[in-house]
Amino acid sequence: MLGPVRIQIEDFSSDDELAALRAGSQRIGGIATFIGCARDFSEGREVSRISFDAYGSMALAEMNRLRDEAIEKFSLLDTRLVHRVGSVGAGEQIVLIATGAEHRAPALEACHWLIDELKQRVPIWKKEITPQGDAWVTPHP
Amino acid sequence: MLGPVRIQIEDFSSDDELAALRAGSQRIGGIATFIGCARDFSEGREVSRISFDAYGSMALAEMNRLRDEAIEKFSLLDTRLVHRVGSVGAGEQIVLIATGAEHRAPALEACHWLIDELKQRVPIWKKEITPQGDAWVTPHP
Amino acid sequence: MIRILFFGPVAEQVAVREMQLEFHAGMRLMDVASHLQARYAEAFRLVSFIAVNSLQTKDMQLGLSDGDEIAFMAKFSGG
Amino acid sequence: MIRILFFGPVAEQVAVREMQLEFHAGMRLMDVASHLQARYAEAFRLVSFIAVNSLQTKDMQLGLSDGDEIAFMAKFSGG
Repeated sequence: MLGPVRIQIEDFSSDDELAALRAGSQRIGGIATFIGCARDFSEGREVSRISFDAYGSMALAEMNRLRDEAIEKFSLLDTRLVHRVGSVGAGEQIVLIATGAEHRAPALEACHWLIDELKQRVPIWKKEITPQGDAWVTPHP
Repeated sequence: MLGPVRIQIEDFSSDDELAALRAGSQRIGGIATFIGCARDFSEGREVSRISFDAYGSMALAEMNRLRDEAIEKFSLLDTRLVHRVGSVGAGEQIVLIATGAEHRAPALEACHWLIDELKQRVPIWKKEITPQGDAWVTPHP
Repeated sequence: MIRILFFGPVAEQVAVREMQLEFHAGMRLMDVASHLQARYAEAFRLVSFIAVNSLQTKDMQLGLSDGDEIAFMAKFSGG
Repeated sequence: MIRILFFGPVAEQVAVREMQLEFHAGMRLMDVASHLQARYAEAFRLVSFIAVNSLQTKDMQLGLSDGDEIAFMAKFSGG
């Protein structure tokens, strides 16, 4: 069984992540997921691939802290966070957040909170590969 | 390819629904899903199964209206709604909402809005099967 | 004919999912509702919503047409 | 030894992902930062966050220990 917090090169399966989440508890009434995908277009430029670099040990530690905080803050039954690194083609999946709670509102709110916090706090950087050249992405404030 | 709005007896696969959603557009940057599951416990009673009855034609029409409204209201690139009927065991999946948008906030907000509206507007009724007997669920206001 | 539909908890009380009533000119939704309510008082205590031809309505004065389909429904509890 | 790490856009500018600096007693974070900033001015214009042993810090007076790992990082853009 794959762990609940992972950084990996390979793609992931929502069905596998949801099965792992549901295996933990039959009290789960609502599961929310967020999946970030590589768009083929960004700020007016065509994007063919996105390449990710991570400070792996710190990123994993921060994702585990996020998991603990979310479980506490939203009374989740469980949550899973998976982020890919390496090269991801346009249209492919980048990141998955899955949250399970007794009721729907905390699951959905926790999912939103987690992806917002992940973008702020987890040391991962993306570079867009375009036909006009490559460029590291500078996040908007 | 399965349609984007369905009422069915069989279980569904998140991977299949997400693949169908992503096949529609490589502009999708964020996908949110909500999955409602049958809890094994409800208001102090053990629940072994949940049985669903639907006014099929009206429920489908209403789910299609919800889809159109959500696409318009949240500028979604696509959205899918699947609800099971018949008998669903504890821990099993009941309903799936999946929303795809250019950015994460509208996808997540649309997903939350859709499941709230579905519960209000779609003519489906659930009966909890417990060791102490069966009972139709009366929704809280 | 007017086709009457029941689902879920209402169907369980009425003990039937579907029935037909003879249509007559000038028939309104309230005529059908009060006729059925008198016969199935217990079931109608559960009714919160009415749909005519799959569209919800609260207009009890609504004029009916031959072939209309009317559903008397309890509060929804799907999802 | 102090281990220095660079990632993403900063690593691309420095043209190296990792380097080592000799540790000396009383060494503080600002000593390392200003030493590197002088050599890699271009890269350090991108630096927004510093982590010592995987924990973010803004305390430039922080005393270092032999074996510490310091990352000079651009704004995160994952997710």
